[in-house]
Amino acid sequence: MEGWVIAIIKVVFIWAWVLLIATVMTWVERRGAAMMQDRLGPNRAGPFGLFQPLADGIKLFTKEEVLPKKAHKVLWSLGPLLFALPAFSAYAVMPFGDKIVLGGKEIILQVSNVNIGFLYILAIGSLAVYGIVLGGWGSNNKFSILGGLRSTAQLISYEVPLGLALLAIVFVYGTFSLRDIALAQQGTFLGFLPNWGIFKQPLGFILFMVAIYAEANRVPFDLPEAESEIVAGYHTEYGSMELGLYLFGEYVNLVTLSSLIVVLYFGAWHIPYIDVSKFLGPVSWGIVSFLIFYLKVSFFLWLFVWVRWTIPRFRYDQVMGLGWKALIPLALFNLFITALFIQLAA
Amino acid sequence: MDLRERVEKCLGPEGLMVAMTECRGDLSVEVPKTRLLDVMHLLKDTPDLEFDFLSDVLGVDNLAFYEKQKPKKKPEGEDTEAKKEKGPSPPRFEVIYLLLSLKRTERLQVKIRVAEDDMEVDSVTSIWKAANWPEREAFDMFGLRFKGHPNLKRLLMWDEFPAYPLRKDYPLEGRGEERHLVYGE
Amino acid sequence: MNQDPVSQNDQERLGELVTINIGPSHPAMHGTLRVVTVTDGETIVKAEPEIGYLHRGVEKLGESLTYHQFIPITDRLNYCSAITNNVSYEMAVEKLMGIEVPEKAQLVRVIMMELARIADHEVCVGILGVDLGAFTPFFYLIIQREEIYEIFEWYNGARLTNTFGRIGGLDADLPDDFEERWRELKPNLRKANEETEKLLTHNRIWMDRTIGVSAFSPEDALNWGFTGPCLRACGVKRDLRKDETYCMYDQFDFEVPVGKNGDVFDRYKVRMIEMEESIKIIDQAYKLYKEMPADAPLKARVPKVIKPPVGEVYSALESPNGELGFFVRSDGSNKAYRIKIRPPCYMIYQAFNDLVKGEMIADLIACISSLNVVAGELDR
Amino acid sequence: MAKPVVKKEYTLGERIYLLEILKGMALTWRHFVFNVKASFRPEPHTVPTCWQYPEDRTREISPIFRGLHMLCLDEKGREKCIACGTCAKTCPAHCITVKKGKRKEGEEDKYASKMYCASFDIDLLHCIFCGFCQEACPKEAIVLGREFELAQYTREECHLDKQKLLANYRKAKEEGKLRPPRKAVPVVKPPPKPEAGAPKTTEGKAGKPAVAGKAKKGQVEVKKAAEKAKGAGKAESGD
Repeated sequence: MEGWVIAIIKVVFIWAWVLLIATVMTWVERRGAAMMQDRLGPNRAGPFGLFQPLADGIKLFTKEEVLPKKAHKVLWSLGPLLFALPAFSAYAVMPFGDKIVLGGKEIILQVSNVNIGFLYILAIGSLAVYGIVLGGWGSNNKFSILGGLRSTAQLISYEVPLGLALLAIVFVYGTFSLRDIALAQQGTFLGFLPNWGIFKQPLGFILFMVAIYAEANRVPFDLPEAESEIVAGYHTEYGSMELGLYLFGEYVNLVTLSSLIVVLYFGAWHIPYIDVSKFLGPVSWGIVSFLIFYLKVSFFLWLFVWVRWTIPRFRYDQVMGLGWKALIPLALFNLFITALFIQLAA
Repeated sequence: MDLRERVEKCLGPEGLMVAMTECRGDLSVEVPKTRLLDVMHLLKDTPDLEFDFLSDVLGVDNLAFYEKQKPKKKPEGEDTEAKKEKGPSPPRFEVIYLLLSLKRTERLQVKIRVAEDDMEVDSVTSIWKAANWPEREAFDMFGLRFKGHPNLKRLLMWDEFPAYPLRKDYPLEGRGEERHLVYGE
Repeated sequence: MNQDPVSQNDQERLGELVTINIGPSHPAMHGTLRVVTVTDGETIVKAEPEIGYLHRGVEKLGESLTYHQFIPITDRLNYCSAITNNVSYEMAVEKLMGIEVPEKAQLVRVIMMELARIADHEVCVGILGVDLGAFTPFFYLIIQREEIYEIFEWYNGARLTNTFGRIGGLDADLPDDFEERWRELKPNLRKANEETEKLLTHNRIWMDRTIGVSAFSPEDALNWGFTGPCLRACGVKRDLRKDETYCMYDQFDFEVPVGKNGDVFDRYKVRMIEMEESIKIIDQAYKLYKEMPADAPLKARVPKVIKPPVGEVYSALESPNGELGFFVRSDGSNKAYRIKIRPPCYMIYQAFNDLVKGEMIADLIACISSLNVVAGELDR
Repeated sequence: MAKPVVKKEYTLGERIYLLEILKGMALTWRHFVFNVKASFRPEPHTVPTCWQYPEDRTREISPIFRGLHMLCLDEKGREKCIACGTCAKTCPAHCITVKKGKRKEGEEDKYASKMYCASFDIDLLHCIFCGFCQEACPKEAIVLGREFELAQYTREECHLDKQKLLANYRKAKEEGKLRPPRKAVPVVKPPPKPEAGAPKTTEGKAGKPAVAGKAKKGQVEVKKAAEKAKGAGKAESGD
């Protein structure tokens, strides 16, 4: 019984937390972009425009829902849901801190520590493509279907290098459990480097980064919604909260993927060279580990914004070319090297 | 040899020149409508001239011009003289081709006159693709028909537009054609 | 345009080809352009531009307005560089009347036109970036354009629709603070251009997106009536400022950049270099201007009511987009008998099908931005 | 029809995407830091390029800005306009209508000259703000002011009548935003006085066939010689 309550509390808490980050991200995105572009950005709603996401949300909720005349009703409404749901569900296996001791009970800061966390994330992450392609198809709009098709091709192509890069990580840590991987990154590696995934898998890290940019449909891989080419891609016809779900799902996706990077490559809640947990009590360490984790996550979130406002976007065939001709061979090479090293070390 | 003489030398012997005028250094040569393509080929290929670049094609409606040119005023252009030669009903329209020789950076206006009852003009799109839209526009605005044009549709006005707006008898305010547009499927 | 309607229709019926209507309201269609594209997947089989959505009958208007009254209308042609339009029209009427514009006025015209050219190129390059997904350079450039507009505003009170100059000369001298403003602006302009280059030129994504896209051969370009940066990008060194010099352009020392492939990258690069050259021209022109006495005339003696003699002239100048010509015919009254505008992008845009055939949809967008098609000028 | 492209050689730095992307990111980062710092500067003008417009009205509008029209009064508070109708004639958009009125006895303190405008209407919805009216006005009576917030809710509000025009003037005067007097542009001197004061510019050159030597007295303001020039124009159009 108690376990249930704790699980539900954890779910609600992390759900609200991710929502909050995603909300703030919309603000960060716009203000950050503005600051890079010598502008001010939204600064009217609340201090520094911090309530802007709230205002946007209210606007989206109160807007009229328009169903295009010849749209496929079921698929049309299914699209945004299928897009937003996987983004949230992927967080179920994501560790977001070490552990906290409350009332003598040790609580792991992770909704559920399944030992196939890895596969779960890959599986759920791939589901998001359904939302996009169904939305694009259901809209009965040529731009939407183009966006949907682009997205499908892109997501499927980039699943491969993503999976291969992850596979190398699995080789290194020998586990599918995200929490175990996170815990394994404590201490140092080769005596002087922090024992982080990035130092064990530098090439894998780059491949992984590129692949998740493509997975998240972010610049330079934002072809599915390239507004100057195909208007808004798969969500051209959407309005109201259905559009909101798409936009929001994207940011939740960003949070998920950033968390994944941190867990896999950036030592989760560990600080290099120092074992902070030794200086802190069990409660405060739980909180601190949580904060450290999200500090790292926020850096990667910021990186998404930063990259987006710096570079142009690829063309469709170039994305495919990069994926199949560069990333997949590199990922295979990386896998090979990793396996070789492991074999040699063993 | 200045341009005037060269053009005369090129077109004169073949009887391809009806008149030649000059206004502020802009040479303009009038040629018979029926042999427009010959003239253009000549102008383009004669080594002395090499008018290889078509700047623009435009139509002019002379309706109001003829009405206005009262004989008491001494006209300076040959426009009216040409008209007198042709008798009482001069051709209403003109098509003017603005040519340019890239090598010599010389410009020449080639002019043909088109009567209202015979609006067919040879298209020069076979020589210069640049004439594509300008000719379409002349068709759109004046109703000049260009023979051999690959896609002679209205360009600026909508396809069902009933009139030719740049003609002088078309009112500036329009005739309210847009009211008859039918929207929808 | 494309001459195989039968086979295409068949294919379309079979569902192999898709017709996509891009525009007239589409994020990348500047103003109100419309391209009806037939695509095979993402590859363009045919792209037929439809124009006329911004047709305002400027030429017809010109026949009902006096010569001076038409100047503000020319502002509305290429609204990115209204001053060039004004000057082009004024030069046509001046040629028709045989007026010689005082040198100092010509210098002011050069300065203003080059500023307008920079503004125009900045918009073009910026928009090209935006259409290819790089937003940030657009802002760096547009901020500098704003400063240029500031100069325009202090010159004669308007930012966009300048109504610059009058037939026979100018309506105002350069403002006193021009020198100061220009001195401030110049390094900023250069910096903005430099930053744009830094963000784009050597970025492989940008290079992949632009190099070889909608390349055009010089022969084709000339046959289609290309002028301006788009022609120079094809490798034809032709600039009316050099070839048919006007407004004392022969006295300035500047380079005419040419490209090789006539692709989007070359057009972008040509525009970037031209901005730099324009800065040089302005410097030189201002130096000459400074050497003129303060009370040197800025306007030729022009009758209040302009009634050119019967005749017709064509006068063209190098606008930011290419050869912008005005054909003016006078019947001796105070209104033009016929005004025909030769907008540069009109000629360039008609070759659009040839430019983008076989490329992808994303390239179509890049191409249309790099041609700098301005709807106001195109549809008149 | 695209011709084969001259292949551009990519350098190694260009070929691996990351180097240039990192350079670009460094650039945007510099802008970011600069602007974040700048946005903490004291109000009202924080980031250099952004004006918080409705609150921050410190941006200087050019004194010769072509904004909302006004009808000027002279220094004695009398209306300058003489209802000559030149502005209405010059207007390319035909948005001005002027009706004449004749000054009666005892109205000398109201109107500067014998004729005055009984009504003066400007349709702002037609106006294109070219400034030709103020340029044509012989008395500098109609002037485009610095007011640029012209949005209204109804069409009627966009119609300026004489009272509104005068009110605009009074408001501008109160705020000290009157337009400075026009500076006449120096015109080429007539040929009869060959290169008198004008130094080595070429403006005195002969060879202006259209502009025959109708002398305006020295350096006249264009508008003041309106009538004369009109006559001249008529005469010239003969050739």
